[in-house]
Amino acid sequence: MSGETTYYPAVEQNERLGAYSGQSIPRVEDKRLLKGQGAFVDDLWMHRQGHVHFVRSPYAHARIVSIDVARAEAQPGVYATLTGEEVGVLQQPYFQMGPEPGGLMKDYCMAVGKARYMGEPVAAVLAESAELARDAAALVEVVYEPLGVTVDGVATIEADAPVLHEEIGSNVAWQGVYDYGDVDWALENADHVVRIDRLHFHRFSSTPLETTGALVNWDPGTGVVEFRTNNQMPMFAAMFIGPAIGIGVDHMQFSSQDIGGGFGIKITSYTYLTALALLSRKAGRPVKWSESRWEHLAASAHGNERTFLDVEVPVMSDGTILGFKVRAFDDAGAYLRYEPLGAVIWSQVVPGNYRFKHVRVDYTETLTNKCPVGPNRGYSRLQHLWLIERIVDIVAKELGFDPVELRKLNYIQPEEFPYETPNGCIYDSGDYPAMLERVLELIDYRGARERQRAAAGTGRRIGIGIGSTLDSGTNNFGQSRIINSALPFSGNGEAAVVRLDLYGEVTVTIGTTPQGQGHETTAAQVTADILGMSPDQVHVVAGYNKAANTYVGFSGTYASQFAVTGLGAVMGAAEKLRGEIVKVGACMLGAEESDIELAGGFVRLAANPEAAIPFIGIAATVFANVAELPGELADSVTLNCRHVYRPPFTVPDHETKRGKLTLTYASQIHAAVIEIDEETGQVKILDYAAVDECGRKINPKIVEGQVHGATGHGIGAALYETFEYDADGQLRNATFMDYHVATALDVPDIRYDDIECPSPFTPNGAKGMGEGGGAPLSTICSAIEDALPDGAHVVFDTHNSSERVYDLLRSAAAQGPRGVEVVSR
Amino acid sequence: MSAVSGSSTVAAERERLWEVLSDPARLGAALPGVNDVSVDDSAHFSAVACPATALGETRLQMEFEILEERRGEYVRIAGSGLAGENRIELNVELSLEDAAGGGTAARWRGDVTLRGVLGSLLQRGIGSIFNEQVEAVLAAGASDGS
Amino acid sequence: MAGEGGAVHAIEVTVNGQTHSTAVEARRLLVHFIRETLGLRGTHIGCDSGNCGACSVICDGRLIKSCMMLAVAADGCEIETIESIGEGADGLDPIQEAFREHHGVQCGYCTPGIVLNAKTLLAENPDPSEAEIRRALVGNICRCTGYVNIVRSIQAAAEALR
Amino acid sequence: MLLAATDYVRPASLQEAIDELGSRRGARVLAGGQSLINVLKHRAAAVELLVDVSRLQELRFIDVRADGSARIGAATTYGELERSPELRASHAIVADVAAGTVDRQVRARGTIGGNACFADPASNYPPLLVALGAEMEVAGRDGTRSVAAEDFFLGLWRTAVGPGEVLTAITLPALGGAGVGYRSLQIAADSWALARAAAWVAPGDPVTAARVVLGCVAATPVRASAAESKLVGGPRTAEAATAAGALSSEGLDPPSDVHATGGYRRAMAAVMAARALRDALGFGEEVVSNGR
Repeated sequence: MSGETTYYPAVEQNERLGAYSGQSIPRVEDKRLLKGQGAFVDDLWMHRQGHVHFVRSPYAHARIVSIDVARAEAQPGVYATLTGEEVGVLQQPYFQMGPEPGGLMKDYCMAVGKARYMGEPVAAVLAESAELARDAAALVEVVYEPLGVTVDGVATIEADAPVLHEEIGSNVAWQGVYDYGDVDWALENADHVVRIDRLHFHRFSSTPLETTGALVNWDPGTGVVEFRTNNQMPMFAAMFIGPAIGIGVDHMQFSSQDIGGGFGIKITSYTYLTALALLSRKAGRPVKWSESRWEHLAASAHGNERTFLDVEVPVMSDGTILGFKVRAFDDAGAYLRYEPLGAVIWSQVVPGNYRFKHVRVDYTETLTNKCPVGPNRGYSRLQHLWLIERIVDIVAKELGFDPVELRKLNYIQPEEFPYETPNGCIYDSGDYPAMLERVLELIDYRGARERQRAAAGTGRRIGIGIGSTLDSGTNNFGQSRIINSALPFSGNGEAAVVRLDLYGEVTVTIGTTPQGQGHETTAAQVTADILGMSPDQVHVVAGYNKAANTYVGFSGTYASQFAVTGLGAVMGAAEKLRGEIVKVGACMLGAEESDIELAGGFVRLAANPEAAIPFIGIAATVFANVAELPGELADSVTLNCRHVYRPPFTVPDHETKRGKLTLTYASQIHAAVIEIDEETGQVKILDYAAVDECGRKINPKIVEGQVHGATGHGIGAALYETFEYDADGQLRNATFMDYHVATALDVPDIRYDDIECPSPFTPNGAKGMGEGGGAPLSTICSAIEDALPDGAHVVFDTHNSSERVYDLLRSAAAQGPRGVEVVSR
Repeated sequence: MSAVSGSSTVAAERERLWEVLSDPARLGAALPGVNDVSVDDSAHFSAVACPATALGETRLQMEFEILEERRGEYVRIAGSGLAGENRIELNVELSLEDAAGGGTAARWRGDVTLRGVLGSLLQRGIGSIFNEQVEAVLAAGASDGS
Repeated sequence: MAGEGGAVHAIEVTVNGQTHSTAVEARRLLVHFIRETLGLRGTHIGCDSGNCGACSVICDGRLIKSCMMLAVAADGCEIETIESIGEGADGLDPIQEAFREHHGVQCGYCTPGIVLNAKTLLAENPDPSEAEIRRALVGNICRCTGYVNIVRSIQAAAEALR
Repeated sequence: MLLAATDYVRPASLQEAIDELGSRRGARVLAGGQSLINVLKHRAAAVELLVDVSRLQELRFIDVRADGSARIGAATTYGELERSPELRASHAIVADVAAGTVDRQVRARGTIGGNACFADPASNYPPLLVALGAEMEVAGRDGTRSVAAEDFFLGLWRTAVGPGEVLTAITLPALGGAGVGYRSLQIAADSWALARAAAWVAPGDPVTAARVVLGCVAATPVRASAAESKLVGGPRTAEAATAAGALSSEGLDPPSDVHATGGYRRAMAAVMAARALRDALGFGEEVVSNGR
């Protein structure tokens, strides 16, 4: 550790973890999932439920002149309809997180007055069956007056672009300059300045295999609205829904058991939940909605699309990169549903894995007639990290540095941790050079370079690529104040209850909404270690339930944090329960608390294990035989222990845009060897490796699985998956036929290894992980760039179809602009 | 939007074909699988047409406007309507000439836009479907009244 | 017979060994029949274009997508769904056991289709290569695992079954 | 996704099927349903009566004759083609294309006749059937007629099978020493094809006859006549194949879609044609595609 600097209050590591934590035990969840016994939202039903079908705008931008539901409502089996016009009366516009101008936006759960993207819901039909609802929906007559369409995330700010939201007055939602260090000085004093015209991070989504769905019931008797839904951040949803339709959070119940993937995309489903609640109230029935895949692709949420213009990179003659300057345009689509938080989230990783000191990002968030964006695995950081990796590779190529050596030179070095970034974030731990070495071994880097030379002239070009990324986890919601100083958010947290039940059973409830991350398993592992029992004796209640489980405002599963916040809460609660058990046990055994140990589900004397009471004895005494205990002791235990884990954050500074924005920094370094067919531009991955570092691992196999999954998403996006709109705002990949999700043939076997640099800032040494930082996007681009002939245009887009690679290959011979220039002193 | 163009030669004399193409009632009746034509005036008509393919019929509820015409040689028509929850818009200009070996040579160009999920689903085919429908109209027009 | 939703047809279909004689609308997909009429919710729906394979079931011994077949067309067929795999409410068969052991499951939504895929694959080819396994999986999309541990689970299951 | 109302019948014989198809304008053949059901789910088209021919044994057979020709029932599934040792002996390329079609689930239900009648420009069989000189048997109320594959494909989703008719069988002439090749450029390893080319080259040196057929470049399979003429009379060399392939995209104006521009498709059609021709002449090289 460097110097005397302390960035956070000292954190005590929990010494009890070890027997089970750190082991790859098989998951508790798997039995029911493997047997088809999971309970996903579409598996649920209620008596008298109706089925919903949304009528959606075929236009990307149109005034809604009229909606006539008479014919639809006259159909047998139709219970009710809901139109945007009604919504305009029944709903207040959602709370906006951004300041003006974007904050002026009036956003509703359905199109009110005008539709702003293709697929936006304009009406809903509730009927006895899903078939009848769809049949009737076709009879809803909507008269549209088409308006001009704007789809380019940069050009949309031009004066002649059609304006989406008149109340905002332009298509600029948020604008701000992040200026750290002195980039002007760096550009003036650098030996070289590398300028890149334009880089584009494309639109895609992790498209969870289970689409969004909900079963919603507005109970007229109690006024309680029950949402059984796969929304992955229910309290965030409640914050939007409650004020919008005038129900208290206490009157909203949310629950889910199994969720078929989320990846962030299911955070912003609150608009649909609002519409369903209104429809339920109107019809006096439970309403059920299962999104179809085309609806999901066109109208749930997309990942952020970002264009980087006028990148300038100051570089010293030894290869030291001083930083960079860039104009970023983030295209939020038609509404700000989670935005403009993306406009600050990227700044958790301002310098990436590098010692860049001088960074200026002029950031503009814009609006277009496209599906609204939402957080998508690696949210807002992967765009920025891709930019940084493009910068490093382009600098290496243009100035003739070896891309490996250039990285090693510029990486933050292992002895520099904890490392303070130019904007005041603290990277907790890491060893990037060691990870790079290891990943290069895994792909046989030297051998690959030889293969590359041998391939010359064969019609196959080989490229080797590297991608270095960070997975910043446990974010400080106070960073939202960098965007909007008036927002009342800061810190983070998660809640858990660990309790002893009547017959000595240990039950854990958490405020998280797992979607495949194995929370039931890892929570049982840490609880078992703390209570001295085996994980299969710990019952972790499956899924989220606002009424039955505990929660805090930040509850949910998102943003790479469970190992820290979720398990932090579970560990704290388990420690509290342990304390109570020890206290009661000591009393019953007539011993001091310091003489007591917990083992095998017993409280016993460390010195005399024969003197032991099983947990049932403790529970039965406290719950059913309490008169046996001294009153003071009886009054001080509940065996029902709640803990809220709170990371040690302070509020970031709005003016300087500085602060501690995330607690932990997991990292991954990837490497790939690819082959390009010169005649077609088709890319084949020959070899792929990932080295992961995420602190101390609770269940290494689950961690490895997360790395595999994030890699699959990245490879899919790099080569196949893209949302493309035409100039008319029509989505041209509105089904899985044209949105090609990577299959088992597209994702290669992934060589994996890891190193462990425990986080000094977390009670278990773990770091949040799972999002993965989009490493394959950088890695594949790096490999394509490496394979291109001299004189080719730089790889400028995250998505590289065969045709794009074909064009890049041919750009060398064309001797046209390359999208990059170097000015040397 | 898909830009389309094509040409075909039909046996009918130009004058007779023209009579069909410039008469909303007869033009509407020449639409493929047409069920229901109603004529508003000399330039406007609406029709429900069901062009058929091997996979079934697609019901289109269309309104047409004859925008421009030069007797016997040129007509420009715009159409818009519904295909389920999807919207279709088309523009076509059609030129007629006497064919060398008798009959009429027709050339057309235009564009067709399909909005909604079908626009994505049919992106590879909408152009050729459009051309086939124009050919079908010309063929039906040529045999109209004969 | 014709109701609001069109014609209704009598069918007899055997699912997991139990024969059901019932009537279905001609337009009803097999997947909806399995999930809603029979209440077997382990067969999932992930797309509307026959791409994802979450609805895969075994029909007369072959893996099919139940969203690409009408229920009425399954008249006289023998269907096996995930609910038939592994003994009783808790038993895992060797394929399911391999998936548990090798972390071949994350969210579990694609899992039933993939387990049935593996079952039919290994019945046809007890010793598949990695390439053959990947080729066999192409009709089943998984968004969580990057397929790595699914392939490893199937390899392990093949070994266990040999 | 839910279908619009429709009706269904499963006739017991071909004759019954023809009667049912003739009974209503909105009747259509349902075979494996691996394309048609998708179209119906998206309500891109409606069918009044689905006539399910998938279980008609009269349409499910692979009959490889002594002369090396093969007659295949239209409702034969890809899986049956893939697994037929007889077909693999007579027309390996047809079995190989079946084995590479989509996925196991689709191969269990999808049929060669359905693929031909779907007549999608991106489909795998149409260009191959034209290149192989297949004959298509079409049955209707007035009996059975034979249509050359080249005349069978009329447009998108439109074939020579008229109202009330059904495709019953496809006959592949004996290869008799002819070389064949088939190449596709696809999105990823297994999605949409951007360009396809099938080649058939008669035995003999110099080349006496050849067919080069492109897919994905127009509404129907396209004979690359310039490539064919270049080849005929020339030597059986890799260079000749490459040179002919380069000519194959002459005069093409393929449509663009979200995956590729028309210009790229055109260029790739020529690349695929050259490769298919090299395969046909025995100079094939490995395919670059993950996992294949």
